[in-house]
Amino acid sequence: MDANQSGHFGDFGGRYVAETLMPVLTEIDKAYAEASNDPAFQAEFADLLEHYVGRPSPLYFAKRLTEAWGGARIYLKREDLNHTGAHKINNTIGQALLARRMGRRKLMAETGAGQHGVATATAAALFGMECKVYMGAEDIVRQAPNVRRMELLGAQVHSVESGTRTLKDAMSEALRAWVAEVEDTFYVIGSAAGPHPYPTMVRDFQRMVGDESRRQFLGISGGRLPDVVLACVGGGSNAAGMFAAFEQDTDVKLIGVEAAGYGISTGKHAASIAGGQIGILHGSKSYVLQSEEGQIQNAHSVSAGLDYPGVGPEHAFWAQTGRVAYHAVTDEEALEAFFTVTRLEGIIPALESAHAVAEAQKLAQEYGADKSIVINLSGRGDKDMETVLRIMKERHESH
Amino acid sequence: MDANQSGHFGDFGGRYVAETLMPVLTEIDKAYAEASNDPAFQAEFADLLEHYVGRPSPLYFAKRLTEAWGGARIYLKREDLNHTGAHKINNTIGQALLARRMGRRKLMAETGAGQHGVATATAAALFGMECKVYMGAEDIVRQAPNVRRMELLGAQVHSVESGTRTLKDAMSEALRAWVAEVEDTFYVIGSAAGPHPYPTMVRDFQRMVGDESRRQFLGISGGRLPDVVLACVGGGSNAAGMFAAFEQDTDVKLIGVEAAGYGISTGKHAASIAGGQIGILHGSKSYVLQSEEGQIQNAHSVSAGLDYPGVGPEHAFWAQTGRVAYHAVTDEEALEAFFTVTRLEGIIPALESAHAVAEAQKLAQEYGADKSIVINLSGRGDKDMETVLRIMKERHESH
Amino acid sequence: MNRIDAKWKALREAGRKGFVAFLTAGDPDIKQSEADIRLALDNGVDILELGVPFSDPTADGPVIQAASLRALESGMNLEQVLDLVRRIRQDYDQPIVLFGYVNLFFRYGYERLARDAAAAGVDGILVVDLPYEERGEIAAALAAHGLHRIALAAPTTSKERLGMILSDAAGFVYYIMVTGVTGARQSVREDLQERLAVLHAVTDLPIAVGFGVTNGEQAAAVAASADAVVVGSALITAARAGRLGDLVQDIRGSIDRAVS
Amino acid sequence: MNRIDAKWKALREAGRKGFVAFLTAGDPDIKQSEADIRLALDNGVDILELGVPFSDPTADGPVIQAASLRALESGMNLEQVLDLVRRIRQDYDQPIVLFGYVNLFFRYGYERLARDAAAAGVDGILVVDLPYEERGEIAAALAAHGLHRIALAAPTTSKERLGMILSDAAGFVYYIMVTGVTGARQSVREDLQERLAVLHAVTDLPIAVGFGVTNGEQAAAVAASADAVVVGSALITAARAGRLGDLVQDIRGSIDRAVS
Ligand SMILES: Cc1ncc(COP(=O)(O)O)c(C=O)c1O
Ligand SMILES: Cc1ncc(COP(=O)(O)O)c(C=O)c1O
Repeated sequence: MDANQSGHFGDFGGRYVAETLMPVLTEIDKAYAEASNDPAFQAEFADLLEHYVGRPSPLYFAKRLTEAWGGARIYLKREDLNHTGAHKINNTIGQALLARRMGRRKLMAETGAGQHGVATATAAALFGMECKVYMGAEDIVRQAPNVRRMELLGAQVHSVESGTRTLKDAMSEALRAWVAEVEDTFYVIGSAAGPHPYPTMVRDFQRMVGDESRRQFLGISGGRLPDVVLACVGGGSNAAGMFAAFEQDTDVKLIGVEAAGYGISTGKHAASIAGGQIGILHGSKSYVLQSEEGQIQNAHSVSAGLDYPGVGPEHAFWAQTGRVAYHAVTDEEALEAFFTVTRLEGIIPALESAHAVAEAQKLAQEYGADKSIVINLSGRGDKDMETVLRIMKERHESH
Repeated sequence: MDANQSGHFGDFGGRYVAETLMPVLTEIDKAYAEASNDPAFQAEFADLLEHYVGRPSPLYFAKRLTEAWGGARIYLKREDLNHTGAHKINNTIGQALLARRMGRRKLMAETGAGQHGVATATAAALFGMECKVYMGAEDIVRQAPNVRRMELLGAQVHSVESGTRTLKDAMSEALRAWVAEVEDTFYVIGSAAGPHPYPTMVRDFQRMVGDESRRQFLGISGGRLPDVVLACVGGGSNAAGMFAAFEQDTDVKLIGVEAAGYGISTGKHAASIAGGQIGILHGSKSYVLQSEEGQIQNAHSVSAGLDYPGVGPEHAFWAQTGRVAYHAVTDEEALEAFFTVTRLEGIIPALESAHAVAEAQKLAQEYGADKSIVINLSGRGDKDMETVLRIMKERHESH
Repeated sequence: MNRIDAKWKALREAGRKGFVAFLTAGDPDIKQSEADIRLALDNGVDILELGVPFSDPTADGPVIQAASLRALESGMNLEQVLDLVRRIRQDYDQPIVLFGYVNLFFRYGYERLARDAAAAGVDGILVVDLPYEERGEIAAALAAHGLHRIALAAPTTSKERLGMILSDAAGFVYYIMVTGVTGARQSVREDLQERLAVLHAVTDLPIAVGFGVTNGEQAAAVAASADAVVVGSALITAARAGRLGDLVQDIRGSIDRAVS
Repeated sequence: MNRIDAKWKALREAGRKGFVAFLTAGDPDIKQSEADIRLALDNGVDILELGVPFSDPTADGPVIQAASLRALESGMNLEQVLDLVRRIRQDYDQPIVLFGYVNLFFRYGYERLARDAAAAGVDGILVVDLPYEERGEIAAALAAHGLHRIALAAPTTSKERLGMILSDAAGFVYYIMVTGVTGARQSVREDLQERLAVLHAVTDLPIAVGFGVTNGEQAAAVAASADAVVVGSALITAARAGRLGDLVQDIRGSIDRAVS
């Protein structure tokens, strides 16, 4: 469903920001509404998606995963093949086009895994704009190759030393910085989170992921829809783009997969819906990891892109209405899935995407071979190789 | 043109290998001829190219490069968007399918930049085969991320310590190893080099690059062909795939770009056609960097994938007949082009591909805005970031 | 009459400009925080803005971020902030405004908050990340308990928008002088007077100006056109350096001299 | 009569099996290399296979790779190999076969090579990477100067193919006992006799068997079914360790005992 005019999805969403930012949010809202209805804007976006990003990305039948799991047919939506290696670029191209339309020549962004930072730096280079990226100091270490990529692309990467030094703090710092530069800078938010109109806009700029998958699956299956569609949920952009296209197909089961870290019961996780409560973070009301008193808690996930204590408001709404089921997968399970996809399919998945794969593996056996599961492979795992190898080495040494 | 039955392109090509390998080459030749004519084989190949590799790759109009160079319209064939990040995967999928058809369950490969090694390891994972990759010890350092990728994909990487410890020695070592395991192992050669039928087979398995580009350009331009088509030439596979499709279009100027390293006159380069002589290396007759007496000389290029003292025999033939012009570009120029594409288009190109870009830049101004140049962007440069940053740092320190 | 309104009336009658002091409750710990507050109120502060420490203060610069962190680490929470207000209220009658982020108030419950805050002696609440459009969340509860909802206005706020957001504001308007987070700045913006003229054209409420005021000199410059000067980060820095009393006196004096 | 043919005739008449020694020309330098060759020829070697050092010996294992490298580093080239042959030829009449990679011969020029080699006293040439299909390159030139083109046969070569590739071979057939590069192996393949029977069925040429023979024991095993035993890497290793004479004698003795 669409957010109402004030940006609410049922009880969730909204614009919880300081007054300084309200005018720009209103301006973006208006500009985005106009752009959405402007065929020239849509045509330029579509052209870049096709020729620059490389869309449509394939829907790939994963024969060996299917055989290995011995149940439902497994399909992978190959967002890993996009330019810069993840779904994030879809959205940054969209927002950069909007920024240009609004006369802004500077972009800024927060980033966790670095994928959104790279995607924003890329869009900035493509449009000849300046770019600043805020990234937690911890993530700068975890995702070193992406930092180098951003720098080569000409972006300034600001190391954020506050709080947990991960995505949450990067986003807080980005909001602070935006307040100071709001007049000439467009803040490119990387997930379906943040104040209205971002959750709507980001979902829309990711919606082709679901639209393509739906069309591709109908084509492959001779007119049937998949039985289950799975996507990992950090802030929720890849999942929102996927789910939006299937929302009305009530026979299609939609499953969002959060990061359970060391396990929900340990408190060290990043599953805001499965393990959080309603609250307000970074401009919108949704599920948030927080103390009883409302202090935001640290998230934990092996995957930097999911390591965030909030989730986009539309997911909160979908969770509340039951349209989407939200499950959570541990670090351990995700790592296992990372190796499974790599070894069986020759595709190194992002650790974020590996969460969705791990959940699919659990489901596959419950379903017969006449059922089909579509997994959004939101990105490639090149950025995660250091992390995975470090963990493997640590395990090896502790044995 | 096609090689004759004994695998010669005019004076070049052939099968200069020890007797032990002749039977398998004959077997491959026969199996490949059958597969080429088998619609089921071609259909499976096409299906994997579409759904697994992500083909067709886009032909992208590079607006900002075009503007910056102020001449011909520049188009980039986006092989960087392929699964695993370069054109190499096209060929390894083709050869792995052939290996499976021939009943071989083990693959082996040589690799320089690591792209071919990754692509072979990927195909091996996809088909559930074993995989060994021979890689020069020097290249293992230069292209560390690709080594990690191969290992994650389950391949064994053998460090080659002999000679220059780069691609040439990796290929020599691979040939030695193949002799010992020829009965159950298929040697996946990564370029349009080696003994017949490899140069032909690899070219054919890369030909879709040119076919797609041709079709895409005709579509964009309303029926015209590009004026110039450029590709970098290491062993020559991406260039052969590109040129084969345009060979008969005699109005289209074809330019192969070799690596001039520190400059042809310094002797430290990898431009076999521009700076070598006819000779026989790794199973075929072609241009080779060698001493007067025929000892193979060390190549030098900043780009590991071009750092090879030979070139595929069909290129030698094209050079001799004049159908293709071969130019050479220095390390310095390629690095410059690397930054240009990164900063202006938000695309980090492989250092190999950057050679083709550098040559295009020289040409662009000679041509008016009514002319078009297609550059094969054979791969992405993530693998090269360490190298580029190291060089930048060294320069910085020496100032 | 709400203590805030009474204070403005008194200031107006005395021909004086107001001094609003921001301090983070519980920084660096509850005891010292209470002592700092008393010191400030004893030295001429007109209105106390008491920051409720939050883990993710997205509108605050480094000084207040650090203060929040210290306060949280010393165990501060909203209930204790209200206890602190209760103790202060026994000895002082300056208006007290709670300044905080919406999530803490949301989790506490708006109705419960309004009731407990009013009972403790709070006079108004400024929710930094609850703009006009979202005020429905909390407005009724505050009004029911006689608390003013203090509105923020920024340099980015258009005249049209000012009209809207101030239409149901009460107590005073907090004008953010800079586009940026809280924290010390080098100088006072030059067009302040024009900006305030626009504000005065749409509202009769007194206008307090803050974000960036560091010392007496700047305070005087602001006081020349505003109804009150808000000082925050600079006071916190001074407090931690043991110079709070001096700075409060300096600013108080400067403000008073500016209008005499 | 070509010295090679004469040698086989003599061996046959004496009821003996041949000993073919491979040494890399110029390893570790020209002087020592010549001394090694003389030592080998003095101690019962029947045919000398002289390796022309090449930068990229793709059919050779580590020992011969290293020998080639040492030879190249000492400045060896094809002209000097021929000089070396010329000097040896003054004192010895054992057949000498040049063993090398095609690029060196190609660059030298096939006609020039055949002429110079014949003049220096070479009797045959084995081009390791010039299979039957490419023999046209060099065959006529060698024939014109009375040099034998020695053919290789491998375990992977089918009977049918053997017929083809041996149809115009001369001198002898070099049967590669292992699928693999040159170098020492642990044992002699068990089915050698059967393999050689296939060869004998298609050719009347004598068969020399090599690749992997390390010591007298293995040489004897090979000599039991082959016409001659080729030893290479093991001799080079022994030469560099100062044990060349001993190993040559050991192998010679073993071969002779195997057939007596
Ligand atoms: C590959 C990939 N997938 C998923 C995510 C999670 O973000 P979202 O939930 O917005 O899709 C990220 C974030 O960086 C990512 O890089
Ligand atoms: C991206 C890329 N381009 C080009 C090459 C050169 O190979 P070829 O000349 O066979 O296309 C390589 C080799 O590794 C490569 O990785």
